[in-house]
Amino acid sequence: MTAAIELMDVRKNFGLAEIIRGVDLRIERAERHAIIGPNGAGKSTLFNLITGKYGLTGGTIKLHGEDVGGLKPFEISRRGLSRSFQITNIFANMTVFENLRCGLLWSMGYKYSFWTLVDRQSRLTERAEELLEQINLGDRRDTIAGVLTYAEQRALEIGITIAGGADVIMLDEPTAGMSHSETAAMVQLIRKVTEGKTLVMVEHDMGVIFDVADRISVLVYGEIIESDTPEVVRASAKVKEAYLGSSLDEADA
Amino acid sequence: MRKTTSILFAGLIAGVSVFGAAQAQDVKIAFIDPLSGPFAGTGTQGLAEWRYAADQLVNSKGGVLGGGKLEIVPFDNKISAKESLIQLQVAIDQGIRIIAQGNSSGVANALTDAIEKHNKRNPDKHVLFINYSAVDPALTNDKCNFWHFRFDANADIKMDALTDVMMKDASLKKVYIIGQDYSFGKAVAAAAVANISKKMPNTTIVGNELHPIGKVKDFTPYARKIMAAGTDAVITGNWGTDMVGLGKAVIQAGYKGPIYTYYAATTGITKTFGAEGKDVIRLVGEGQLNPPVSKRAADYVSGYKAKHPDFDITQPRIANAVEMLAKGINKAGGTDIVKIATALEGMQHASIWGGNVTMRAKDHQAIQDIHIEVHTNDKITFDFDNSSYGLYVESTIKDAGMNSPTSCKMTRPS
Amino acid sequence: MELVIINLLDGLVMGLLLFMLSSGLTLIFSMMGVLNFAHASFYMLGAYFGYQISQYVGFWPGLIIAPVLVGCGGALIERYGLRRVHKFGHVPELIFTFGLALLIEEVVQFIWGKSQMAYDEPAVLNFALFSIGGNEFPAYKVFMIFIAVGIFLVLLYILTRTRVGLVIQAALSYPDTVQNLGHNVPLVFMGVFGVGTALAGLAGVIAGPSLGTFPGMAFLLGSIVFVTIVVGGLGSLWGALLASLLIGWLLTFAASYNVHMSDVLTAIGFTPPEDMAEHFLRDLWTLTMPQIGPILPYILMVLILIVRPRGLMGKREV
Amino acid sequence: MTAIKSTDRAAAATSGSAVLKRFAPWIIAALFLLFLPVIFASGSALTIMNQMAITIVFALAYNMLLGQGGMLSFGHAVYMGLGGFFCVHLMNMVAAEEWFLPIPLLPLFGGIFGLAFAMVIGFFSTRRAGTVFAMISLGIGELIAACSIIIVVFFGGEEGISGDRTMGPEIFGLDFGSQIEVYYLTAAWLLVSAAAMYFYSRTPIGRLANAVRDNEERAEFLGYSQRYVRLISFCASGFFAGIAGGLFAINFEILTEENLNLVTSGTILLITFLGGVGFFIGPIIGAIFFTLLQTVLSLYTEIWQLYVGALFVLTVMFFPGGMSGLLFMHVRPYQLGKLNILFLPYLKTFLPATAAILGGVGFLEIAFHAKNASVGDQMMTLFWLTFDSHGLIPWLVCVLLAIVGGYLACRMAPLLRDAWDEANSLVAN
Repeated sequence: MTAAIELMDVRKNFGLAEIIRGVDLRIERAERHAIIGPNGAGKSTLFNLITGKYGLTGGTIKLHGEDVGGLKPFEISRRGLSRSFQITNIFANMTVFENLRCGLLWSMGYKYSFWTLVDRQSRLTERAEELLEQINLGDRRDTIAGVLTYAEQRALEIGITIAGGADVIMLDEPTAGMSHSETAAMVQLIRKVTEGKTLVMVEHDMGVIFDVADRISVLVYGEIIESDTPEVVRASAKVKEAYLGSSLDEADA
Repeated sequence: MRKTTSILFAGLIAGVSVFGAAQAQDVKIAFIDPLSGPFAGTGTQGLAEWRYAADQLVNSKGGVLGGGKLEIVPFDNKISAKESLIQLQVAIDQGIRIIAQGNSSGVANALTDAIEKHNKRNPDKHVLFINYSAVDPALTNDKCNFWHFRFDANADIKMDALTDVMMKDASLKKVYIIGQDYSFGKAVAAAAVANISKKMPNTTIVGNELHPIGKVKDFTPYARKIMAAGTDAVITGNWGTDMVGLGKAVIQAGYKGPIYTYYAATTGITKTFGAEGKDVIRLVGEGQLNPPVSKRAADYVSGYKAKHPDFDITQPRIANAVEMLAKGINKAGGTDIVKIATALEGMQHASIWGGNVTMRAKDHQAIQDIHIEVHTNDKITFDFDNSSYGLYVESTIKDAGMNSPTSCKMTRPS
Repeated sequence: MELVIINLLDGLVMGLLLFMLSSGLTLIFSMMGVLNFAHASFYMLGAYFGYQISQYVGFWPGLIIAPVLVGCGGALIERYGLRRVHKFGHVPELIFTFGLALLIEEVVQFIWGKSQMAYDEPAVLNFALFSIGGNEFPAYKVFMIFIAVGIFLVLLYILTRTRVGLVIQAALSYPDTVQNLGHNVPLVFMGVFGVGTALAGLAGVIAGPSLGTFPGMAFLLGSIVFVTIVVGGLGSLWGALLASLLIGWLLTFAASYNVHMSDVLTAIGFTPPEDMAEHFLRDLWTLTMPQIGPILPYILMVLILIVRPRGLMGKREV
Repeated sequence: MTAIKSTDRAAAATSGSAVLKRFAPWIIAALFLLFLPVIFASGSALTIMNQMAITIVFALAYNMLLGQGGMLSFGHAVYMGLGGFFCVHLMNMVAAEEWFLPIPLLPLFGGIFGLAFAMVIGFFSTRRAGTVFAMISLGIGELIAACSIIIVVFFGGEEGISGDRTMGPEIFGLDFGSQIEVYYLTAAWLLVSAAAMYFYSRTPIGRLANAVRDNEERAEFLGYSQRYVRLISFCASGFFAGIAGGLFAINFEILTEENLNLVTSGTILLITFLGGVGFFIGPIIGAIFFTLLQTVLSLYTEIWQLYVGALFVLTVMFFPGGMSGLLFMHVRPYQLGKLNILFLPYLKTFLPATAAILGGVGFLEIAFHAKNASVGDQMMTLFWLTFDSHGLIPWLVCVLLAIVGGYLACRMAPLLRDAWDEANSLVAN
């Protein structure tokens, strides 16, 4: 069986600076995988490489066994990979409902159609309404997304990400900046909407990681120094040494 | 310009002419020219001259049709063909049947075309087009029609007159022709080439080129070429800032010979050239201001200057147009446009600026005296731009272009 | 040969004049992300202020006073206009400066009228300094060269040797991080805008007498200045200089040499059509270089944007 | 978007009343256009209404770029102009009987030509949005405008190309010689184009244009190429601009360089922005307002362009939503039933503000008159008052009005702001 995502010797330089220095990583289908690492380790860069935002300097990236290196984000997206952003990235001047509907359009086969009226597509509307309920924003349906609260925007961000029905979901710090209770609600939401899908997430909150992840990869200075189950990672001396061991201890506390 | 009642709304709401019937014997003339935007300077001066001419030459002398007044109604066309056509429609709605326009041959072309179509489609509302300034030869050649009358000499006639004078000067061995890249600039160049090769066998044309209109930032490179060619005389149809830019660049490059021009005076140009342009800038045109031809002419100009100290008589032909139009109206005995037009055809008129004006019947082109004038501050009675510099007549071609050919095949209403 | 030398000099004058405008514009654009559509309008204001001042106290005081006035005006507009629009995004900012350009032109026409102003070179410099092959080179143009070069040196000094220059440099390279520099960023913005517009004003004062002072002067030069900074590349003073000179020479040489399209077409193997007067390509066949000279920079810009969007020496994309 | 939200929910509903509700605005618009000439029957009124209709089509097309797609173009006149030029040539071919084409269909061909040209240009210009797009559009605009003078064969040089619409084959006895026939033709095209553009905005690609405008990066991660989305919007906009050009050709029977140049491109930006880019109806309001301004205000004052410029700058600064934005700001207070709260503060602020504006306008007018009037003609008429523009009193009155009015308006502004906040809050008072 092919892996959901497979990275082989992936490299990325910005000018002379090597940010990603030969990453190998295999994420199985339906696995929940977390990537952790200190600030500046290259987590977001790795995300941007996988999703096509940046071009590769070297190496191969496979999605469901198919080489996606050098493809544009929209091409990768069409192959069943969807992502969220660290900084909220929604359509700020459109309503919540429309945000979700935009997320649905491609997967429901509308493509660049200019001959169908969106309002008259009952299937589309139904799906969008379902999503709306799923992310608990039913009562904010017609609110302009830009005026939502932060937590609501983060939920919408997740909603847009899963709308297309992609089977690989990549979340970039989904709980960043949230309060304790908001984080708990978000974790629950993530569990619910990624049921049966491959999940890759970057996260700082160790509680969330150990709660959600099946496996964890530790990225330090552009290299993966450990990739295993939470228990193994937690026990790894290598990780403790290279990574801020203290934060792992904190998670224990 | 300002009106107390909104003409437009009156027109919109009533849907009929409200003004036409007000005073039957008064005759309104719609003045359609730029009154706002970059060319408003020329337009507002033209309007003032029209009004002054109508008051001085017609209204204060008994008017038309037994006491009626000529009234000039301004319409701002923003020098746009589209706006001109809209304003034409507004004017027609107000019952105005005589249109005066002059600035830009492009607008004149659009108007003459639209008026011909209008007159064909609306035989009950004929409109007359008094073109007092647009000199594109096509207007009285291929594009001529019965409703259009031109009171300025066209570009070909002016060039004919200019070369008549130039041929007498044997020192002009090398002539450089430069102009704006559009119909008028091309017409000037073509006429210059034709006339020089015919009349001046010992003169070579060392340069003949066009530059984009209103887009040249610095004319120095052109001036360099003119100097490098050892030019004895420059001929240009440039106007506005293109004229000033070219003239100043050529003079600063060390050029001392004559620059023969069509439009190098007034609206700031004379003042900008000032001493630099003295005895260099020469202009071919109608209407003699210096020396004044008669007391009548002198009084006319001083009266105007007293009323508008910042303006000049920029377009002397307006006086001819107004006087001849009044004559035509009186001869027609009413405002029937066909009759007025017929009366204007072939009309002879003793101009206030001296000489005779003949409205040639076959193409509706006014034939008049054309002068070659020099930019100077010697012996100037009436300066321009209050700069003490003005134009002094050096030589005159009587009835210039009387026998000039025309390709006009006019169809007259039966 | 003589013509080539004098054209090089003329092109240099034009290029340096463009540089005085584009240097300020590129600083503003790279730091604030706003392409100041009204930049050439400040140049026009400089010329009119210079003219007005010269009517009372002569040319030389105007050389100092007018740019200062323009710079103050620019700073005020940044403070009370642009900053207000800034929060709506870059497109509204661009629209704002576009509206500003319209408004300034109208205001100038309202105050000074529509005719050309008789703004002349100072008498001291109104003579021919030397002549090459019968072509005279006015002293005033040499003066223009000196001023422009002086400005360039001063700018270079400020940017590379002073503290505020380093802040600006940092902001040019990393516009997103400028907020974190711990400086009073709004004040720096206001200052850069003020200095940029003052430079444009100075360009106006010295170009007004030689290129003409009239309401259309901003429009005439404005779009060429945008072309210059796009071609030169963002955030690069050297790029602005290079592009300015390039375009100055391009304009000059295109106007100077009557290359006929018919010669070019014949040279590459086409035969001229016999019915030239009626042929549908007649306009192409009769084309000459001076006819298209002034639009060459636009062609250059479009090509640059397609091929190399960061410009000749730009550090990052537009 | 808020304006048309009511139709969102109509998706599922198919009852008769819902259908009627959806089409009601269009039916009303059609009836309105049908009966307009009954009230305004004069030739000039028809000409001005035609001009408005053409401007509306063009402004709506422009807003497909600016408002819906977030693309600022400084050269959109090119697509309308080229469509128009093409139509005039077609018209002349029809007149010469080289072609058979009913004149009413002409704008369609203008649209197709606009579309074709937009495809060529859009191919490279829509790669990026923002400033790059704006600069390329400016460059292309300058190029085409300059070419129009040089390429005389197609553009006719400075005097342009003219045609005669009455030379086509007669359809149902119509030869379009009279203005009223042209009006109904233009109105029909206006209705069809406006409806088509509205429905376009409700299609997947129309919604995605909004998405790409708001956040091009995000749209890419939803499977859409931002470039294609922009390209399609751009082509659609070029198509409708071309239709406007075809209508222009039929109406004015002449196209000149003016139809292509930057002034026209800038004007359409101004019109669209004044009307408001956020709402479908914005450009329509803008086009009507500006055409009236241009034809009526220019009758009263020579410095109307100064006022337009000032109005535009003030709009960008204070009301970036334009007139329609201002209008729709009141929808929420209206829905909350709190519009009445605003009435008194509005009155208190706007009265002195109006006085201040009148004072300012008066000042400018008097200054202009004093500077430009001929000697001996010192009397001027302003706001139905006739006075001596060289006298001190009118100046004083204006300055006083401006200062006192401005001061009072500023004092009252916080009041208005509070009332506004209250009117928009959900909490009952």
